[in-house]
Amino acid sequence: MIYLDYNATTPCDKRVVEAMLPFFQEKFGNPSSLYYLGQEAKNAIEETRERIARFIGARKEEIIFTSGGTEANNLAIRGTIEALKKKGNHLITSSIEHHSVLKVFQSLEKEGFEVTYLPVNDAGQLDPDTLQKSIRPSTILISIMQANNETGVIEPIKELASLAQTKGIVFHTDAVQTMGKIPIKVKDLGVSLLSASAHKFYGPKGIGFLYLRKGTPLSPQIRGGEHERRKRAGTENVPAIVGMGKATEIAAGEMEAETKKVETLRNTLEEGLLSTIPEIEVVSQKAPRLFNTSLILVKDVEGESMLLNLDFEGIEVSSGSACTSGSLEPSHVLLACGYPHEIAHGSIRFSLGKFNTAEEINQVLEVFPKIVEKLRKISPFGKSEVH
Amino acid sequence: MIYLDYNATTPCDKRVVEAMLPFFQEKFGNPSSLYYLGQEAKNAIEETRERIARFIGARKEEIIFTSGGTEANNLAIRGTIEALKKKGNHLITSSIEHHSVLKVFQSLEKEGFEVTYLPVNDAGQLDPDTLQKSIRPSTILISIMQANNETGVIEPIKELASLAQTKGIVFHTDAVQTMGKIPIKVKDLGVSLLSASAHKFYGPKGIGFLYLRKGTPLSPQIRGGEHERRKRAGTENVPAIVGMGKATEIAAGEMEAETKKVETLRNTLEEGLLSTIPEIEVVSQKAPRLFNTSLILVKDVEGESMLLNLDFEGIEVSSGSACTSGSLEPSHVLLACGYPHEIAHGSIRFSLGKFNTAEEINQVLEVFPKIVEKLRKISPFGKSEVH
Amino acid sequence: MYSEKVLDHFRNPRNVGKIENPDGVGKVGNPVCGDVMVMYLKIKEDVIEDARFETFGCGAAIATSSMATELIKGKTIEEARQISNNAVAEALDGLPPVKMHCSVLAEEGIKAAIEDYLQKKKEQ
Amino acid sequence: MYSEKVLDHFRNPRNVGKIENPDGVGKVGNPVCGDVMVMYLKIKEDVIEDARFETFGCGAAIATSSMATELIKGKTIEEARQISNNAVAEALDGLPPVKMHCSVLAEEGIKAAIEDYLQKKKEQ
Ligand SMILES: Cc1ncc(COP(=O)(O)O)c(C=O)c1O
Ligand SMILES: Cc1ncc(COP(=O)(O)O)c(C=O)c1O
Repeated sequence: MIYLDYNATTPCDKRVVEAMLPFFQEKFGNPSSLYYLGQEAKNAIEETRERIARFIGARKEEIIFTSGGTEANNLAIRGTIEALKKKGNHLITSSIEHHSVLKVFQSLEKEGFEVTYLPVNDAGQLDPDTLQKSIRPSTILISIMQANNETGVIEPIKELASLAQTKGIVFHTDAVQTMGKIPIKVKDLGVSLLSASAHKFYGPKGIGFLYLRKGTPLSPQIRGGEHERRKRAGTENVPAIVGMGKATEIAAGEMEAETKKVETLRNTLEEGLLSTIPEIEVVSQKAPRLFNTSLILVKDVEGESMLLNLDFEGIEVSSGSACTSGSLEPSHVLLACGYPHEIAHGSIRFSLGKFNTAEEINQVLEVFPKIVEKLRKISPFGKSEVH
Repeated sequence: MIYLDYNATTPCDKRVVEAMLPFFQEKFGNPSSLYYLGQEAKNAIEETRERIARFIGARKEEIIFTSGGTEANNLAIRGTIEALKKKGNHLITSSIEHHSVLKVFQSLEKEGFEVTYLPVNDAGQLDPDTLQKSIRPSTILISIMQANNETGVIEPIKELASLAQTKGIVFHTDAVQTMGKIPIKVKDLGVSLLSASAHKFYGPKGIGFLYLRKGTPLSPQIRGGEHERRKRAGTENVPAIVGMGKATEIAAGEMEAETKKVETLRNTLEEGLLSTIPEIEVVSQKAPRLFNTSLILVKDVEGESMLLNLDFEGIEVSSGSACTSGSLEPSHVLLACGYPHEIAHGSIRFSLGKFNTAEEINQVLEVFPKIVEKLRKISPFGKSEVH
Repeated sequence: MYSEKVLDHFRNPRNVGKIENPDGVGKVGNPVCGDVMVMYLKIKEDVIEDARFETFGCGAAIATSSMATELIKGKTIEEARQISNNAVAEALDGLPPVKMHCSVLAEEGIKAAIEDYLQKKKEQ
Repeated sequence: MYSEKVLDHFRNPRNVGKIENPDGVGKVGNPVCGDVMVMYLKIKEDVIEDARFETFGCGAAIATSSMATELIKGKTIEEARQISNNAVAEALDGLPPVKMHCSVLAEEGIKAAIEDYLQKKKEQ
């Protein structure tokens, strides 16, 4: 099996599983409990909090554990808006956000908030000037992702957030695709809120965190006990938190080396595909991009049919975003980049990770052109041959 | 170490950990992905859904996975109210609910809803007549827990829910303390919503579920992808879901036998304590109670000081509820039962589980009377000697 | 998510391609929606002697196209016209709910090609 | 959550009990709030010769009571009166924030017992 869908999810690093294991049966205490076993669990999660805080240049008290990236995004947006709704009702986001951001804004629109969805250029990039112009006196929140999960494009968060900062507007960034991949320093970025999810960087599923800058108001969305400084109730998922801590530690130590390795593989893949398959395009190839992501548009062929054919060959990739694969709409990200529907339907995403090898990439380069050729033969459109 | 705080959390059953393990590194796919690895994960969670549904007599589509009991309770209450708020603004709950229910109602009160907190009798039981009288034409939701986490008292959910049913009011029950301990059949109980949490029945932390009867309106609280039939977005916590499934399977097979064993131990403990320590009381001893729970009131001694002394001896118990141990208020449950503050401060909860042994109980019976004696000597109140 | 049969017809689609000088051609779907099917028919005395297709679309679109050509070969045009989208889906052991629209495409493809044939016949 | 020192003073509280015919007694706290402390003093020429306590309360309440008696023994009443709750907490290597009120109880206990002593002295 050749797994090339690391942006959808990653396998846990072995060391992450090892770190988690003792917390299921032995160190199983409830961190709210005062006795030894409880305090042991409490200490384990507090150490993780410290470690994650250090990694992103934050303070321990600024990290709130959540059940994943989706919850962190929901909490960031709803939590801010509930806390600030008396101050205004205008919100700004982009048209390329993940559904866990977009759907929240769409539901807020129904509740009477005004939302500006910023456009992107052909390469999927946001323009600070456009943001500047869309800010109103009633703007209370701006939420822009740090890197897009489909294209890999990295947005100029620092420039965007500084515009928010000068006007005293809360700025949130969805860093689910960047955490563990590129260095993040929240002070540098100038954001008030930042979301991440462990299963995107070799940690377990079902755990993530929200960075909440000290002093930023936030209304909890899940209420109950006094957990997470009253910002998020519920018995802490201790093993998963510890696992996310380990994943962070590993990223801190190995990120740089992995980046180089994976980027080389990704570039080999792209060059190989571009030189063997006619009429394909690498989306945003010239823009600042994540080193591991390659979104390819293949003319005259539909994405899912490529995906399934690759699956038959044991190669696992995504067609656009994992979450939207079940839907019939083409990727909203590609549409936002200005691609027409018929082109956007022909997208296939390769997202690489640290366990990939050069042989695997060669295998893909062997197999994929044949698949495209086969599907183009079935297609009623342009009958161009593969070289 | 003698762990007697199973109502706070339980260790994972060994078989649960074994069932989860393959899903961290090998079967790590994202259930939204169309290729083999994704569908494998998808099948694993759908089998779990089926298994849990069967266990509680529900249908597969009626089970929504959440990050735990707290989230399930929040989703049940807020989700119902958002869906039904046009129909009325009166809500009913009890004064002995878990904080993950109470705090949600308290925040709803601030948002303009009217909430009736039903009283309980001295034994912590709710009276269907009292509920009947408190129902108004504007009542849209009733939420009553099936068993209380502190006293173990089991409420007459069937009678209470039938009152709701005749008036077409949505009825939710927090079954976090009953799931896996006593048989649950949702049709029998007549509830529309039921919450549970895996870490209370030998499953992992960070996972739970909400039963949502078909046709009951519910507004999602975490939005994003199309997961969980659009009732709860976020990449599924596959290993934890599988673990909860295994825990359910184990409960289905072994619950009955474990109940007998644990009940005998609990009764031995209670009889032993009552016969050696003067001026103590077992709360709700005569009421229908969970077989594993024993809440003891010790006169003239404060709960935390007993808890810490027991901890010194390697015995881990809770003083009231795990969640409130960090706070200074005595248990709201004991206050609701009519105990004065000074008595309520002297509570200590033993909650047993399937890994406890007769020797462990003997050890507690050896140690605890001495601790009470010591603390009563320090106390300025009544200087009664321990026999 | 897909049945074995769907995967089989997707992996090894039957009757792919054009027919030279077809008696009927139906083009349905829309590239904007992500699926387009062209159905070519060879018809003799109102019996479908050969059917071929070209499809741009997802796995289900290709599999239903393939199955549709199989189903109509040898049938009279009256019989073929009565093949519903459900029949195509059933012949494939079912389709996921989100993909049922692909079977509609197949049904419409058959009907469009037959209409084209009848139209041409009238014009002769 | 508690420092080693707190746990030590809680586990082995110093100076537990009553003093017969004390020169000063202070009773502070409230059973409703979950902590009550009674401080007994033996005072000679305004120097605290002995101090004992009885406390109903949590771990921190018992530990701060114990530490308070240790801190004031041998001190003049003027010195003892100046012992703040922070000083008691610091002597125990700190207390968790939710438990700081217990150190207030200790400070108040000392003050109340000294007041009682001064009151009695005045009345003599
Ligand atoms: C950019 C982005 N944001 C948010 C999420 C959601 O995170 P999670 O899968 O932890 O719910 C994802 C992945 O699905 C993502 O790629
Ligand atoms: C009755 C009851 N409801 C809800 C909860 C919350 O569940 P969780 O710990 O999974 O958040 C608990 C336990 O903490 C409980 O005892």
